[in-house]
Amino acid sequence: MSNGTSKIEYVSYLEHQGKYEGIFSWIFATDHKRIGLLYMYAIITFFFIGAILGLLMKIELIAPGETIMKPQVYNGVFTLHGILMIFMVVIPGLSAVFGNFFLPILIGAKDVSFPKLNRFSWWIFIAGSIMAVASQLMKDGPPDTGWTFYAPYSTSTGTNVIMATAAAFVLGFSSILTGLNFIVTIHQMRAPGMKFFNMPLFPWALYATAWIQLLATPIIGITLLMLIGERLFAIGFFDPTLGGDPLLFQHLFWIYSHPAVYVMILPAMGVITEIIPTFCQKQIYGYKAIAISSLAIAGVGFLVWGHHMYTSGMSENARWFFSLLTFIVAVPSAIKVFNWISTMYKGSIDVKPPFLYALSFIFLFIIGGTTGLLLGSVATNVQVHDTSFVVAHFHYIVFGGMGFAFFAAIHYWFPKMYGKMYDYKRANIAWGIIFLGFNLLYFPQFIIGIEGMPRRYFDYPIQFQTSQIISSIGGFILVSGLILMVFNLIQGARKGKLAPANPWNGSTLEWQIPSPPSLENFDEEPVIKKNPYYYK
Amino acid sequence: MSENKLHIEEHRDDEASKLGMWLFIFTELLLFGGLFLVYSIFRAQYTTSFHESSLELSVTIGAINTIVLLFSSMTIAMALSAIQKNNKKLALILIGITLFCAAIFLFNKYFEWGAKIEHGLYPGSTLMTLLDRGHLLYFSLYFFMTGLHALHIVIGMILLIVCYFKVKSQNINNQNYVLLENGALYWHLVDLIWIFLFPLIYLIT
Amino acid sequence: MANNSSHTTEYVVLARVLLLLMFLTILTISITSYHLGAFTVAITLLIAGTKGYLVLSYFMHLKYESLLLRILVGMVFVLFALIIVITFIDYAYR
Amino acid sequence: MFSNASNFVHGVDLAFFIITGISLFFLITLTAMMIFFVVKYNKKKGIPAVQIKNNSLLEITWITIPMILVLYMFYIGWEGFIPMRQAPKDAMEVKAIGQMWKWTFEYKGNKQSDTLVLPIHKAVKVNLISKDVLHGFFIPSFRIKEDVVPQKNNYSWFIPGELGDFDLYCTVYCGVNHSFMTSIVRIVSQNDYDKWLATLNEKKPDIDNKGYKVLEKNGCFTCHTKDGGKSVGPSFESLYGSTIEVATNGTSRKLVVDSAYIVSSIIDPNKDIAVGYPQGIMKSYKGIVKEEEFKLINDYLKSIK
Ligand code: HEA
Ligand code: HEA
Ligand code: HEC
Ligand code: CUA
Ligand SMILES: [Cu+2]
Repeated sequence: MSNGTSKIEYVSYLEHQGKYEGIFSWIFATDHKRIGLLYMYAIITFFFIGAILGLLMKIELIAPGETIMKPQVYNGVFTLHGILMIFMVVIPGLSAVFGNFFLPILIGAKDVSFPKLNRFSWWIFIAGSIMAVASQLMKDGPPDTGWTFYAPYSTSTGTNVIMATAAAFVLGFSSILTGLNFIVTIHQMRAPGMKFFNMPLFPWALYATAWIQLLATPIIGITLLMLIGERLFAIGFFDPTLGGDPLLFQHLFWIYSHPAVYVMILPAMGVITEIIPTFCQKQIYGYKAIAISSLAIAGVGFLVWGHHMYTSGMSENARWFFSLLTFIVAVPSAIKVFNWISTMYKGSIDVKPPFLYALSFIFLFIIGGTTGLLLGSVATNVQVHDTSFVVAHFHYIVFGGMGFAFFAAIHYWFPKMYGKMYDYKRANIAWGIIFLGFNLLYFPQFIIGIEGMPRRYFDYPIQFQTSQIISSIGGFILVSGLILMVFNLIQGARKGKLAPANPWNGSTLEWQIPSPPSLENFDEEPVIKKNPYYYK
Repeated sequence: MSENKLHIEEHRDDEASKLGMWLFIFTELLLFGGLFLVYSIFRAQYTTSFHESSLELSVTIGAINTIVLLFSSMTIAMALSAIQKNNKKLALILIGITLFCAAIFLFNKYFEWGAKIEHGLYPGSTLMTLLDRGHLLYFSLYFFMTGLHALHIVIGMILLIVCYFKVKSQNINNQNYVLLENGALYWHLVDLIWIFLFPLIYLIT
Repeated sequence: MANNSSHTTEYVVLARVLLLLMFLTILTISITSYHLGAFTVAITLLIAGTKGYLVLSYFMHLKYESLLLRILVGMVFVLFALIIVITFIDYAYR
Repeated sequence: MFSNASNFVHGVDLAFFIITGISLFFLITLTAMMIFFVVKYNKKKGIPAVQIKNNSLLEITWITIPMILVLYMFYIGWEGFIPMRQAPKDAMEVKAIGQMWKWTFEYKGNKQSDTLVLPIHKAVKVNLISKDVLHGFFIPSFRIKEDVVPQKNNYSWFIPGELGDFDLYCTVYCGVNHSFMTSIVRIVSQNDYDKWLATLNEKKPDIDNKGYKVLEKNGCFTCHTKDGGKSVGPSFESLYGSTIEVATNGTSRKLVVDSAYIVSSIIDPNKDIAVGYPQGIMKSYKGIVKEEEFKLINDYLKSIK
């Protein structure tokens, strides 16, 4: 697609011909944009599988007793659902897809620092995913430990725990390498003149995230290795009959897994921080506060893991200590919310689909976050720990937060990635259905959770049934909305009308280059404005 | 178009590679960090058993290995200086010595482990399950930590062998030696971890 | 882009550091043969820390690297120390 | 306003109301502001955006106020929790034994029951014991929950304040029948409690049993438990007469445990390997356990089946 009038030949990254052809031009691509898309397709596939599993659970839970599956199957289903969604969807989700695609562009670079390493990360991501799938098919049957792999159940059950943990180990490696790549890229590749404090806020969020990925993931790596060793050789780190300590496993697991929840949410917050100024045509309020709060969340977030263990028999001192820190880590999140809403004040607000998703993100995030406060308080945690209240909390904050941010990001950057535009009206309708279905699906779970419905329950007492039915109906509404949304996007990519370079009148660098971008992103060195969100 | 492609692949930034290596070292430190955490918790719980079991290890072998590793760490640092001073021959010799030391280290480890295995002490053995809990944990940790460390030695050796040949073929020279610098950094990491492993496993009583 | 920023360490410096490290190793071994109780642990760890510091600053050239990198390395160790201390808040009071 | 089911309801529910109240306040105000802004400053009105300078005072306010609120919420939550860890010394002690996938409650004098029956208005301390994996001891109406960890002495305590039946769940995932591991707490008057306790059967202590002594003498209990707990080898509890799967020369088969099998397991343990257990761990006790002792062992094992 050469353009006769311009002097430099412009070829979009989608059509660029490299050394390889056809499908290999993708698998062997080192271009950060192609790798971003590769991650996106893989992750959407996993999301689709995981979501179907979620729906199956909802159908099973429509009535007490056996509805469509046996207890052992149910246990396998929520385990796979958790592993898929956490390790293969939300942890890589925003940073590997949109981070890869837009981080270099946003800081005015041609690519990430180590393109080949980037490609390697994708490969091992796929290898890990294949192992996770293999764990389902192998002889001993799907693992049934829950995504938390708590010992000593995980050291004694007869299912394929080794394969599943090895998969999580490999996926963790991919996550580490992506984080490493991003940190180096942000330090070394910023366009001349771009200081740390005039970087856009999505890269800031990615920077904080990358540090968590880099420093927390090795801990789970070694923990899973120990678990594997324990299963193979009766080593006894965690099995109390061999002198080990199951609580130690929980400590090690959450030392990683709590910071990991911030790996999910920080990039999501970054996306929202990009979208709001664009659709308000207004410079972001409290730039520095938002940037620094990302680092604060990442830093303090390392020290609060014990709030998953209040009832495990931890010492009293540890309980209050972790509770206190948990409450403190909520404050930087609150600051971000306040800044987003202030940015809307006296703006010129254009309610397009990405902005709708961003608004609903804020709403759902507040619900998810404040129910996190209820969980973080020791007294109330005793009541709701390991009940469906927790399930509702993390679906609100993971799906409602990170998931909605992912949808927002797709709708926001879609024209840049594909050079085409989707249908606004259909997108709005899909949003409405999703939002309604989502709340119907998860809100009832807060209520039955407070009343005492434990999580990971195949069967349940009859008094919870009404809420479970409402919740299941919500699940079906949600699905129809998601199908409409995906259909709309696919239609957009195939037949949508051509998108201009800057459809939303955004101010950051990605909107200053053609859609879709060329292989090298920038044909001439980009001009760095002091404030990335400069309007008028 | 082909010019574009070349541009991306030939982009070289030594600062970036070095930073990348350091970040990788951070993850390795925390990987072992997890093990040190487990070690310290169990040691606090089973102090006397840990003390008794550590007596069964030979401090001499441990000390020899420590000295060998420290020495190799110095030689590889010198190799880097030699390359920077454009003294290819000296650099090759120094890398060779480092590799030799690594081999000695593994050789010692082999004997040390071999002796334990001969006594029926290895993960999963009958004897292990009969030990009292503290001893079992101590030896499990011993095998796990030194095993993982030995694995790192092997990886480090592979890296240094690559460096050796690259120095030989002039691919590493006094203008472009970041690979050797990173290989050396990795080797120092292995040494650094041993500096903590040695007293914790062999000495503290 | 050549490596002009890099620092070349003299052989003598490296050799001296090695001597110091050897000395510290022998020191630890001899100290642990006295029974100093809880102090042994503290002292050996202190010595190991010193050795680590030497390796990091001279062998690994940290002394000549940018302030940023040095801060980062410091933070990693601080983070690790915090994790250990916090875990012990649980174990020490159980 | 609060129920009286146990002495903790007040503290926990108070924390619940205060935190939920603060949360709802923020949720409603912030959502209302979002909607208001979207309507008021809509692009359709054609008024261009006004760029606003940062206001440090505002920022400091909205850091400080949440900080204070957060510390207050922490305090309320901790206040509600402290009493849960301070069991009175004279509390009545009951053991709750969790095992895949049922609860057993053991009263003073080795009396056992499947439901937890307790007298009203009397402090009870429940000692939590697990025989295999993690379980969770959860009575929603009483606002108490504590994990049941093998080889670790966790406990929970409360003073029941209302008569009636309350649900008890296992909350920590423990395998296939995790969701069926439920029971009932029945709070009755002191009188009814005493009557009920008198009807409970006592479990005979093993100490006087001859077969038990033989096992004890030979150290069998280092690897086998007598109460269904998991250890190096299979538990002796309900072993006799059960159908088990063993591997003989590498092929697995099912058999019913009888006296002959027990004897062969002692003389030649590696002939039939119980599936799920390692081979070669148990040595042969041929000659060590005397011929005449086999019967004693078998009698004992029958008695605990
Ligand atoms: C994206 C992922 C994500 C995020 C960001 C969070 C954020 C938070 N989480 Fe959540 N959490 C999970 C994912 C996440 N969580 C998951 C997956 C689990 C379950 C794991 C499992 O067991 O399987 C879990 C479980 C979990 C528990 C353990 C529950 C249990 O098992 O007993 C706790 C307890 O403290 C907790 C607390 C919090 C808190 C306090 C925050 C805070 O960071 C929230 C901060 C946000 C806000 C506070 C809202 C915005 C602020 C305002 C609107 C202003 C008003 C607020 C104030 C005045 C402070 N979470
Ligand atoms: C990203 C994280 C994520 C997401 C998005 C979801 C999404 C869903 N989850 Fe869940 N969930 C977890 C993470 C997530 N989950 C985790 C970590 C656990 C804990 C596991 C454990 O206990 O170990 C859990 C547990 C969990 C439980 C509790 C199990 C129990 O404790 O007994 C339930 C029960 O209802 C549930 C249901 C659902 C449902 C109905 C959805 C729905 O939202 C899904 C609805 C969406 C769809 C069905 C989409 C379908 C889409 C299409 C058809 C179009 C796509 C097409 C193309 C791409 C071409 N999940
Ligand atoms: C070192 C640990 C150990 C000791 C001590 C030990 N056993 Fe065992 N035992 C095992 C193991 C492991 C198995 C399972 C493997 C097998 O079937 O051989 C087993 C199996 C058995 C079985 C068969 C149970 C089944 O389910 O198949 C019996 C009966 C038995 N032991 C009795 C005894 C008696 C009686 C003693 C003492 C005189 C004893 N054991 C001492 C480890 C031990
Ligand atoms: Cu027992 Cu769940
Ligand atoms: Cu958490």
